[in-house]
Amino acid sequence: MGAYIIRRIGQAIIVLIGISIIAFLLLYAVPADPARIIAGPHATPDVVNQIRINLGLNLPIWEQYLKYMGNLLHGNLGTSYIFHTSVMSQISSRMGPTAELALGCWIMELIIGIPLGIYTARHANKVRDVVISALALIGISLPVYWLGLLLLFAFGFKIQIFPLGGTGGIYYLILPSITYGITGAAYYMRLLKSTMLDVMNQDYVRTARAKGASERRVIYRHVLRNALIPVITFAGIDIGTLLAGVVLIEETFNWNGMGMLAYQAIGNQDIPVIMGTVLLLAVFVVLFNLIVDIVYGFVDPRIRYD
Amino acid sequence: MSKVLESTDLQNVLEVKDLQIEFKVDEQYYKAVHGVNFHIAPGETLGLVGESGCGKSVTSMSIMRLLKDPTKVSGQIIYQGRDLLKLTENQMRQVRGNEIGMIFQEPMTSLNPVHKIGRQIGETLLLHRGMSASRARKESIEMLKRVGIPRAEQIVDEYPHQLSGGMRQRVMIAIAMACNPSLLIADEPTTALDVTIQAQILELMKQLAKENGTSILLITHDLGVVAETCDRVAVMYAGRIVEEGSVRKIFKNPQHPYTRGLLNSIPKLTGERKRLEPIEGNVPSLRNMPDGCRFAPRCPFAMDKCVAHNPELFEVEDGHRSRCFLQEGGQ
Amino acid sequence: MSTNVGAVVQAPTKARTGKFKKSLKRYPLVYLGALIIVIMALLAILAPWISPHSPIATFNNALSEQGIPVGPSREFLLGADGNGRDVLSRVLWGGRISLLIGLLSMIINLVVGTVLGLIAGVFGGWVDALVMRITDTVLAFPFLLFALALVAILGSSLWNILLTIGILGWGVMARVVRGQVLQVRELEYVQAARALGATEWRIMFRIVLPNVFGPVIVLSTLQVGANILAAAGLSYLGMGIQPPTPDWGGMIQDGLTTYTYAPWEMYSAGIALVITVVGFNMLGDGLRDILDPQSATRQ
Amino acid sequence: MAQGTPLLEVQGLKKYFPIKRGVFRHTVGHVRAVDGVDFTLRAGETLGVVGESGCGKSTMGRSVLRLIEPSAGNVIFEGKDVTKLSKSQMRAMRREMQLVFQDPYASLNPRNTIAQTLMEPMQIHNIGTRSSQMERVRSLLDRVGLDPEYANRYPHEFSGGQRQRIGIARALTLNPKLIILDEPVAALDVSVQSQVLNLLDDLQEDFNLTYIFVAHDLSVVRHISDRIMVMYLGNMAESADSDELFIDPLHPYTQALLSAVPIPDPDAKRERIILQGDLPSPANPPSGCPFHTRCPMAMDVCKREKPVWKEVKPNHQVACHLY
Repeated sequence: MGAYIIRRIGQAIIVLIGISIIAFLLLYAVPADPARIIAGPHATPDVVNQIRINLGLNLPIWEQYLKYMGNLLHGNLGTSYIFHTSVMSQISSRMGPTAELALGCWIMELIIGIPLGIYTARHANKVRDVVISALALIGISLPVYWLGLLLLFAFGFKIQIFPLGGTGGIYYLILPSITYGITGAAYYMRLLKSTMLDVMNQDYVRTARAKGASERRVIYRHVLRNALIPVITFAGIDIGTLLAGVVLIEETFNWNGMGMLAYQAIGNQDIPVIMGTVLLLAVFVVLFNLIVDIVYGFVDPRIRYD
Repeated sequence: MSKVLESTDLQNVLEVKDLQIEFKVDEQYYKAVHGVNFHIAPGETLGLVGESGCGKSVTSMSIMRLLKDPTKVSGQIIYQGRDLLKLTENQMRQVRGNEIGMIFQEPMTSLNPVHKIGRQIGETLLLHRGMSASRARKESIEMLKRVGIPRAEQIVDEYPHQLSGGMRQRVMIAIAMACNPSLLIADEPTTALDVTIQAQILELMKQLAKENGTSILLITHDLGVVAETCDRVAVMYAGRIVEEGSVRKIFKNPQHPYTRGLLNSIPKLTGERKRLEPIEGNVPSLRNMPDGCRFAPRCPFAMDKCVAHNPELFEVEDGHRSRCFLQEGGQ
Repeated sequence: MSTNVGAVVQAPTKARTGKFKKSLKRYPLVYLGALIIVIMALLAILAPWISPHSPIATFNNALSEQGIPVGPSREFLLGADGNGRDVLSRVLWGGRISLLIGLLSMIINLVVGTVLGLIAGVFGGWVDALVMRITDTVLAFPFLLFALALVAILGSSLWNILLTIGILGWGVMARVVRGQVLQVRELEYVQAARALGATEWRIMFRIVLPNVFGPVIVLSTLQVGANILAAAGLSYLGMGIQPPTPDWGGMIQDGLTTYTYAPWEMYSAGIALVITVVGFNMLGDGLRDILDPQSATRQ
Repeated sequence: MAQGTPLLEVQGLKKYFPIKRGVFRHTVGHVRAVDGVDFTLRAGETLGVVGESGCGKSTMGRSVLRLIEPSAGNVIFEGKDVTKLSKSQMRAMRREMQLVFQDPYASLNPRNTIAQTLMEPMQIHNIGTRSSQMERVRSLLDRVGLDPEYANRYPHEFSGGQRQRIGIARALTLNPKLIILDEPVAALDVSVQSQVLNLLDDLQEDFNLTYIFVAHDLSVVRHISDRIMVMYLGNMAESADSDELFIDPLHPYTQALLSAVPIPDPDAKRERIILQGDLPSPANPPSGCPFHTRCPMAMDVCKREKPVWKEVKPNHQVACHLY
């Protein structure tokens, strides 16, 4: 187990280095001239050149990269071109709201998806299953921002029970979470349904029935306990991707998180901020994948890492 | 304790009457079991033999009412005077695992991988004896010892994947026998095991049944296993019982051409090696069952009336019956 | 009426429609999904001929005196947008962009993912490890954010958008193809081919590729829907197709300004987008039941 | 039966699978699936290999064909050491030695018709034209007892027994001299099993085939084999002529194995030796004699020393300290 974790962490580090290299190459080696952006359109060539030297943009790309990574190891993600403040401090003030939002969305997915998964598995191929599955198909196909706008219009504007957006406590969190929950729950529902149907055909479920266990007991003690294992995996990976895709929902609900920060930075071509948020979000994805792989061994007694 | 008294009665533990089982395939029902009758006396071991697809496993599942919808089961399954097919689901649950225990072919997959061994044995006791968790655990350790598992105190806290196939089948037997059932249904219990392990498991089943006066319904395709463990045998072919009788009579004086064919087609462990005499052809599929005697297309003695009419079970001698026109009118 | 002749003549067609009905009943998702896609594609292809107006022309009579866009009417069937353009025409033309980006970026996903997946699965060893780490890397990128940044920097032309989506979105395809290759190579009939003296190349082309085909088709179909959604997301965030070129994501953003009093632009664009994506998801799910029965239970 | 020059000589065949652990997946041990097997086989002879699951009998069969690369040892086929052949030489050699699988479902490609499946070997080795290949397919089907009209059907249209006939036909296509049969009747019903066994008997006679018949079922092995080798945990336990082995089994394991087989005769009274415990893991085999943990006659020496393979009676070898 120990060796397995170390190996997985090693892989994760390789992936992170890969991400940093690719992101760096694509973002820094671009036609846009950051020095010109910082200096403004009316600056003289001398000023622009001076800025370029100050930022180290005249160095070869690999040296710039090593410098960036060196700083990164000291917790320094550079300075925003536009606001001239440290990228780290900008990101850290946005991390809380994004974590809150992601958590809200994630919980809502589970709250909607898991009961529906159990329900459709128990009533597979009946009319209710077909109807719910059809709705799930539509749920997956909905653009999250569009649904968000519809819900905002309905419950923020027409019937004013929720705020029209903004960052805040639970009250502000409900509508975006429901929105994301509706579009994402279907994945959980389908996954749980299909694994439950799989498990229901297993020999050990027949054994449980042969012991005289009630249908309820069979479902909750025997089927669900096994069927949840892949769902847990998926949930872990999902929270990573959720963090990374949070920009649409933040924009729609005017939620002041990392997605918004990155979005504004992209508009300003503020490359250090873009780089910082992309890297950090990628770290989260990799981290959650890693956690899932490790937790898996505890959830499923059959897994032995050797 | 009253069970012990009952089992001294002459009454049968189980009586299956005119059992019919139909499966739905592509919107159509096909009969997998066609009017099966048999009985098991207290303490008796009945072997139900036949090749794959003959309906023997389905029959055993229908006794426990474990067949899934859409399946039609009709006839009577009378256990200790009650027709199991008429019980409510709740009443049936009181029978399963309590009065009738069951073990299956695949010990590797028949135990729940995420629960500890102790919990899986204890569940039966919890459900039917209302035992507390700690008492159930103690009882589970006792059961593990009874089925010959070494280090029972440790094994009780292990997971199934840590055990070998033979050990898992012992655990399955512990689960099935935990509530001291009067009938044990064993569906190909040793097919997935190696010979030396098979010998251990059969021995264990015989010994436990003897100790508790349990009747056994043994479903198998292996005639050797039947000869060594059963008192009586029913041979099934294509959804029907074609011959039944005591083990001695079936093996020493087989009447039905199918039974004879089966016995002749097995290579022997002793004596001179000679060319095998196989049964020609293949087992008919559910979709196109022959009319009349279902064995007729493969039968070397088939007559005109075999193709047109389905023979009844004719009494050959006391308790020995064969579904073949050759035995019409006895011997 | 001579029943005999009728029966003889009728029989073949009856059998055919019977077969069609049976497969329709067994795979309703495939037929319904394909029907939706065909309709949406036809509408998009025929947009220049069937749309009642130019998608970028502004009409004076489309706005009231206070500048409020008119609602659905005989002239503007789905109403007008805030600039006085015809929503129906813009929805029809917008479909061209969405489908084009969805399909072409899927082809990039498909080619890159399949090639890398095959390389990883076939060669194994360190090649496999390398390719899979690259795949992990691509999958770990915050997809939309990174696409947004790239498009913002490179410029939001149609080609940049579809290249970006294509280049960032092949990870899942590569994983599925690799997994399938590894699984198929262990099958017993592959062993049998080896025992007969078949070369690894022959096994690759005769056995592995046909088996990879099914899951790849399924995934490609689903990917079209996902890519359409991604492209629309970019436009919604203002980094996709630039106005006045009509695009559903852009129309949703655009419709936001008039949403409270003239919601038809947002509804129309959104519904068109949802229907199209539903079509691809339906077809993909349906095809999975037919082509890839094992994973149908898993995903 | 057959007396002549040896067709196949296997010497010191071993297959160790590495067990990889740790951060860098280094090899920490080996599963000794096959741990030194020797035998000689004459043309037209059948060698039966029996043992319980995990004894290495299947791995041994596949190592002989180099479908699994052996870790050590020589496989000399008609004077040529197969283990030393290059990949392309090996592919050519496969015309001479073929394999029949246990599972008649998994070993046929469900996408190919029977004709395609049977033509494949000829295509691989560039034999004949399309029409002569088709001719061969039809005659093969006829030979294994299937209607040649079935050539254009797919595997799922056949029963298990019919599929196994197809598998046998595929192995025969290239006119091999040696066929390794890996549990060829284990998945079949009794009545069909005997049909296939008779077919194998006939084919051997007609084509002078040499068989290695790997199985767990002792009565089947006895029926078909001239010689039998009993394996336990990757090692040879005993080898003798078929009749001799059953009349006078020497190794305690062979004796236990024979006594454990249920006999379809209620009057057959025999003394049954019930072995205690399970098979040890081949990853961590016992010291000395691999069988000593379960052997009813184990002595001290059995724990310390591995018994040598010796001929105790003419043509009857055993690895046991009792002899």
